[in-house]
Amino acid sequence: MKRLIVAALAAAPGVAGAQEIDGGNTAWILTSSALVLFMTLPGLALFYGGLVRAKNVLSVLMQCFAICCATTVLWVLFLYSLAFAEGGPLIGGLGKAFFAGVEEGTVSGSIPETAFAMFQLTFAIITPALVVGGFAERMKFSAMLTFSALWSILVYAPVCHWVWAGDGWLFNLGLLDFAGGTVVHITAGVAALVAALVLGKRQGFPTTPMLPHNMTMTVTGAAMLWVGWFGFNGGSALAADGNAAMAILVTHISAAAGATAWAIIEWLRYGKPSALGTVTGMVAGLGTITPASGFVGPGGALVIGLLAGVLCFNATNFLKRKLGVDDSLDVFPVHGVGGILGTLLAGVFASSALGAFSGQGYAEGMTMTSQMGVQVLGVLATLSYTAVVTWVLLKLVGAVMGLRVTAEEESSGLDTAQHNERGYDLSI
Amino acid sequence: MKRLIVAALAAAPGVAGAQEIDGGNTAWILTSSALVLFMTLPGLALFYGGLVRAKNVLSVLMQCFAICCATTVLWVLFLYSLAFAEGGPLIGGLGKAFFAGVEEGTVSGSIPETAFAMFQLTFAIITPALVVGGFAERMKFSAMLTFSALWSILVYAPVCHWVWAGDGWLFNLGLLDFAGGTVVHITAGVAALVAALVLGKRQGFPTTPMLPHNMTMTVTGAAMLWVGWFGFNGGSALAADGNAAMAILVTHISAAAGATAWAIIEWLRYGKPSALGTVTGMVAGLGTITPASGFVGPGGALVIGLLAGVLCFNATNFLKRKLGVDDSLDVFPVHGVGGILGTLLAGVFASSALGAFSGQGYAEGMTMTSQMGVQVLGVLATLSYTAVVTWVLLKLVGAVMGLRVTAEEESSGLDTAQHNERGYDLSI
Amino acid sequence: MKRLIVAALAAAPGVAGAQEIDGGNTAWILTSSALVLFMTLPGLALFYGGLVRAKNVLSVLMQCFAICCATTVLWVLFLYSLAFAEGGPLIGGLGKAFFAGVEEGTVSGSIPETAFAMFQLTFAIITPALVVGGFAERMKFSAMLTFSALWSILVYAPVCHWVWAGDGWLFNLGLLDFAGGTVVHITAGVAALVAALVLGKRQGFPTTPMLPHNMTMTVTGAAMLWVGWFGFNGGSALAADGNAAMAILVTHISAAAGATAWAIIEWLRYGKPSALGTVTGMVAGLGTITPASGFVGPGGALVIGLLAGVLCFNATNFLKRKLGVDDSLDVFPVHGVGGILGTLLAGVFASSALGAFSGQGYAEGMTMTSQMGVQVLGVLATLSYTAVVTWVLLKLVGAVMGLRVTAEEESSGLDTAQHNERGYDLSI
Amino acid sequence: MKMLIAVIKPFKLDAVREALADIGVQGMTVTEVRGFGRQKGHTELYRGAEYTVDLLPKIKLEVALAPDMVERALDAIQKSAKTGQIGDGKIFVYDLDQTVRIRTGEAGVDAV
Amino acid sequence: MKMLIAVIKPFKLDAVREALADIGVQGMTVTEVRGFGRQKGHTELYRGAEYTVDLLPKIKLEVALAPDMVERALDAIQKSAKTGQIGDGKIFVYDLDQTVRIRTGEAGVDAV
Amino acid sequence: MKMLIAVIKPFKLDAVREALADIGVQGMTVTEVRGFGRQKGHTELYRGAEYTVDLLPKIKLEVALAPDMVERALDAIQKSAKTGQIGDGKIFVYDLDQTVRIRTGEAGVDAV
Ligand SMILES: Nc1ncnc2c1ncn2[C@@H]1O[C@H](COP(=O)(O)OP(=O)(O)O)[C@@H](O)[C@H]1O
Ligand SMILES: Nc1ncnc2c1ncn2[C@@H]1O[C@H](COP(=O)(O)OP(=O)(O)O)[C@@H](O)[C@H]1O
Ligand SMILES: Nc1ncnc2c1ncn2[C@@H]1O[C@H](COP(=O)(O)OP(=O)(O)O)[C@@H](O)[C@H]1O
Repeated sequence: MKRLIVAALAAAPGVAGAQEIDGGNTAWILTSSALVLFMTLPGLALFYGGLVRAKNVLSVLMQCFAICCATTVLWVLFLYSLAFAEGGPLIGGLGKAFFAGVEEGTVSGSIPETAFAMFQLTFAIITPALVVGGFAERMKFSAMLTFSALWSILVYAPVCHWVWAGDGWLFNLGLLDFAGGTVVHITAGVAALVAALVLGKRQGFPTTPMLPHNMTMTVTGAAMLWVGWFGFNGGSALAADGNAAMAILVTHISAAAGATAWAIIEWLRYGKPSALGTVTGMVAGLGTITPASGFVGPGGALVIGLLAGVLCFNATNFLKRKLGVDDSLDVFPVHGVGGILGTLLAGVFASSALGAFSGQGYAEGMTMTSQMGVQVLGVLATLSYTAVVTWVLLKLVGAVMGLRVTAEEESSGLDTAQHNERGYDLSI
Repeated sequence: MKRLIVAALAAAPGVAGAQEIDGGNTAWILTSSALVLFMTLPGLALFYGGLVRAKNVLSVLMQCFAICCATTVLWVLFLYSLAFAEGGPLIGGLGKAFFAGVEEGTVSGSIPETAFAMFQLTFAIITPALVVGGFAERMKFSAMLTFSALWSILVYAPVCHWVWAGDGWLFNLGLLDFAGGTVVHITAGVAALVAALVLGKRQGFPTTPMLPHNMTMTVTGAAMLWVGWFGFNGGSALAADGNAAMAILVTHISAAAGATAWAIIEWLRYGKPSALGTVTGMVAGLGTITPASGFVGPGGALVIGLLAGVLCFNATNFLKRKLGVDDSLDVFPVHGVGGILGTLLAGVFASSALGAFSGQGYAEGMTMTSQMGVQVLGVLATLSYTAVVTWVLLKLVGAVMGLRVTAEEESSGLDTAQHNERGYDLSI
Repeated sequence: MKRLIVAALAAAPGVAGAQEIDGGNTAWILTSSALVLFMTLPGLALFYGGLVRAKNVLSVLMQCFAICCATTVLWVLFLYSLAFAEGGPLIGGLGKAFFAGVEEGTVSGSIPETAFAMFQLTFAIITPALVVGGFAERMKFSAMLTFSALWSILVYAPVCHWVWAGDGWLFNLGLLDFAGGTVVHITAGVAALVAALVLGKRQGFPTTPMLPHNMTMTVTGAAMLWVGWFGFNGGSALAADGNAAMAILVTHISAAAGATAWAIIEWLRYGKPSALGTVTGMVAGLGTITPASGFVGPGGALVIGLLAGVLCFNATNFLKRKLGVDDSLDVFPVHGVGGILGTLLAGVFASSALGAFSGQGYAEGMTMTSQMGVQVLGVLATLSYTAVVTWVLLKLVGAVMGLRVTAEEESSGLDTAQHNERGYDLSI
Repeated sequence: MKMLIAVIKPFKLDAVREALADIGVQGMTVTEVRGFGRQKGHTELYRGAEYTVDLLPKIKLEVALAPDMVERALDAIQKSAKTGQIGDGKIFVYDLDQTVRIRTGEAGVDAV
Repeated sequence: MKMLIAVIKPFKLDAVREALADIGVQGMTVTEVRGFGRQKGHTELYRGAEYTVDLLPKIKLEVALAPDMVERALDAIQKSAKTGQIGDGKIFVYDLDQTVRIRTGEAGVDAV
Repeated sequence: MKMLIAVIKPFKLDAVREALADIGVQGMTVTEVRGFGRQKGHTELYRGAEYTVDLLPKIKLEVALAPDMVERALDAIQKSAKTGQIGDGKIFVYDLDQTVRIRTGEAGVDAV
């Protein structure tokens, strides 16, 4: 999120007569909203759906859809207000509950506040949807929905307020998080890890291979994520300007670098690069550049992407193969680790003193050291808050309604067990 | 469609020297055109394609593609002119046939007239494509194409002129139809119903289950429809402004509410919510908000979406299970009923006197009562005109070339029978 | 590419204080960049992927992905500079290597130079990705990657500079190539043909039928190409104006006309139109209108599209059935022939003296005859340069690492042989 | 015990299943197969080239039953699967040595 | 030589394969089939209508072996495929006339 | 009547079909199966973990024929399906009790 613009908007959206809607900026943010929605539906849904076994594919698509719908309803009721209305440093107030006072003509920065609210809603949707990868193939739909709704309220909204609202404490400390390294990727990654631990492994993990049932679906979803990310990071400039354009360029570079790094490692280690490795490295590159995207330059992006590929590859193997944690679709090692790495590197590559690797420079009064302090603090705060609240929520929901499907349902597949449907019937 | 802008444009596009092209608005309408084309191809094609049996999947994709191509050629020849050139209250003239007088520099409102014509063309494409769902799995390709072309000329163009041209009679009565409740959804829904009745049931209906062959395809298509609808309703503001942003926000809310309502009903009634139910409710929510999207607020959208889910669910069951009408993919109960409901509710929730459920208010001189009168009239006129002309057209085309494939072709599938192709060959 | 704007930008991007970023134009070019990336990933990848046999589907997706990543990294290093920095008439200099001097605030025409660089990068990606169709189902991944990277440097960058850089020789001769008839389609088509010849036929060609394994995937990809092409041709106006809108309108018309022509030929000749024929005709229509899209009108577009369908149909049959050349996915007859046809027809239908078939007129001092001379020269130069360099590159790469997989690998499929993966596992 | 294999047209599956159920057959196993025989394949079109595809989709049923049921089963399948057009399919019968129900270990007639 | 056909629950495939390998079976052929028997199908939901789907996914194994292996193989399959719930499947055994390994032309016991 | 089952490599299907047609076989039924035998499976890569996939795609042919055709058919299949590499497949032959053509009710040799 562009800092000044957020500040302006947090202060008094739609009040000052001086503020006017800019058509170019509005066009871009509306487009970006469509792009970010596209990332979740169908992008992420397909990316995740292809990775599970055929008997569970619809359960994953359904989870992404249901989260989108539930978050939207909550957003209208009070979630937008908790995230962005004036409140305290920890959470917003209820002044904008049910979109009170947000009219067609209300301006936020240089765009309609409805455009801002819509754009932000797409972020609030994708974050819990990312978590789905942690508990895929074994969680009850009812528990999933209850958990995700509560999590949006108790994790997403506060952290979002900390970082992007004008009165958020991390915002005011000057945390650099352009498009959601902390707000989106660390929260989602940590929540997925906690969910994987609380729910336990899938039947047969890790001895039975659980290979993707449809890699063409996964690659398609990955491509959609790449395209949609132009709106995610580019839209976070909240304007159609040089900042947005540079954010998109560095985003694209980091995606390519992340994919390249992962593929090369596989090539060296196994003799062959895989499509899944390539697209996973790409997602790692995208997640990692996210917090940095508005602050760094092309050189920095190249380094960030390469590091993302290398680190996330190793984190995936360590977590899944060494520790044996069944974070089904590797959300933590890709998004969590990527989010942490990116938030820290934003503090480095924002510097304007790195020659060809320079970024846009620090805010007045900030140095690399002071900035890094803030970045570390932001990472730790997000990480620990998310871990604790997620754990409590899962225990609670588990106590009330149980988290897992029965063993019989798990082996026959969630699609028929939870939704009375099958993904494919190509026989007739 | 924004009323004033249409008025302006219908009056004298490109003439007044005062009119200037606005870059932001143009960027948004070009983007919206891409989004609405995306709704048909691949969106609707996949949504429908997944719902039929594997042996007919290509026939559905092909029908959507062919309709897109044929409508485009007709649009250039004279369809655009019939819909939007100056003419009478019932139909446009031929002044713009072959795009006469429409140059790069011609302005319509604040955008190039070519942008307006392109945007509107995408609506003219999706409307007959929606009808495909009514006669899927049994209609001859040649008959389908002939019927669709004639229908575009004799149903779509006139109704479009009535509602959106400056000299259209419903336009001048002040009908509120922002993005096509009457023009798109009622015409398509009614035509599909009439087609289902005239063509008769598919072999085996209703005893043989005809389950979707690829629900992942249907869910993907549904997601694309959702994203594309941002352009459908948001683009209908013909500008990148607060009206467009609010239209998108309410569109999104209604989609989520419709999905939620349908899923909850299934959950209560069958113990499980299904992915197909969820996405069908979403499409119902989208279709229903369409006419209202530029006039209502978030509160109204929530109510409209919920009602859409409930009503369309019951309409589907009533039509298919009670009446036994084989509208193959439920076009009438979803789009027809949704279009009627939305056109009526636009008249209600446009009111600025409903507190948290208020909309943008009526035009000067209009009250809820007078507005509802116009809305009812618009619905009835569209519905009855479409029903009659569609019926006559089908009887005519049927007499000339026959409407249905042979029983043998129907049982072996339309893909090989009509196109010498198969959807899938995963064996090698 | 709009000529004046390119001229301006080539002259001195970001220098003149008079140049200012226009929000509407920037919004549109960022959107267009997303659309063109979407054309390659997932568009082209799916279009091509569906056409090969199931055992090779991932290899095709992987090739598109890998080319995207490698080109991006090269673009940052020096490819952008070679293509667009000031240099000579044949190639750009290294002044912008590693994006030296390209900052957030640098302006190019009326948009940030980063936006221009990003937009152009998407063209540099799709061009070598198109070539994949020529050697699909038999080329080694390592050889493919090496070849594609070298080809981007030695073919794409120079030809791009010739045609679109302010000091390029064809640019200065006044070649009309709005969005890449020569730069994209002729280079890709010729390279695919040369690759098909150098690599030789697939095992079993032409006796064994090698039918598409998933036509729904191909149709989906085709639809995405259509939508994305709005950004390809529309974005090449580098502004959100009447030129962009008209470019999109004529693009759309030509696509529809190309599809119609191909389908009608099949209908007449085989008694049935096929989905694959229809979408192939559509791609032919799109490729052919590309160089002409900013210069012609709707009437010209209709003719161009129809001719594209007819000519590319016959070229496909001639090359594959008569000559027996195994250009696996018919890249040359569709893109090569289409690119040549379109570049020539741009010289015709740009004329403002063709009545209803008129275009935007020639540059000052140009007549149809003089313009056609330039067009023919542009075609011949691109064609022969590409053919020679591609041939040398393939021979070189072949000598160093071998071009083809082993016969055993070819028969078991490239997915397991080259990537240790399979496309589908629908069994569990 | 006897095993009966029937290769039929796909859209006849429901009819055959019902006909067998009517005579008391309680179990069967169904496989999607492709058949090659007298029935002509269909033509497929691929960018202007025509190919003949000889292998047509068929359904294979495997039904284990007591020897005294075989005649009735043959009859039921023939009646329900017949369209009179080429490609209706074949029935093959062979001898089973042993039959076991995994769940209970029952063997022979009790197992089917 | 004998041929043994086992229809089992899909998720038991790995277990059965291991059990057979343990007793020395070196080859088998696996087909995805759908089974109809006592096991109730599941319900599918389609826009507010419920359908019962009777045909359930099963795995069919075909194993050719020497006659003296049959008892052990039956035993191994029964143990490894059994869940005790309806739908566990069936095993059928029949006589083979001939067995040939294509690669070498070996016949009989040497061929499997 | 005899039934002949051949499990072969997928890309050999066309060759085998032609070889059988050449000796006068007019019908057969084809199933996609997966085979497990001496042939090593391939490795699959999944985000940095390697798995061995033992079940390899094979094609199963079922051909019913008159007893006097069996030798020639065995021969034809062996010749056309052989690559000499592990995994070429197997042929099994067994006795049929009865054979019926559904369309006509013909039985025995006339039915195939
Ligand atoms: N000799 C055979 N062995 C195995 N299956 C056969 C044989 N002949 C025919 N079939 C199966 O029966 C199906 C129908 O046979 P076909 O000759 O087309 O029709 P019909 O039996 O009505 O003359 C074929 O598609 C094939 O699956
Ligand atoms: N008579 C039969 N012939 C062939 N296959 C059968 C027969 N009966 C059962 N099967 C197969 O065995 C599977 C399990 O049978 P089922 O009756 O459901 O369970 P159980 O054997 O445990 O009582 C079925 O799904 C079917 O594939
Ligand atoms: N005992 C068996 N029973 C059934 N099918 C078998 C048996 N042994 C091998 N097969 C089938 O034959 C195929 C080839 O066998 P394999 O041992 O790999 O090669 P080869 O026969 O050339 O030594 C296997 O993939 C499997 O489908």
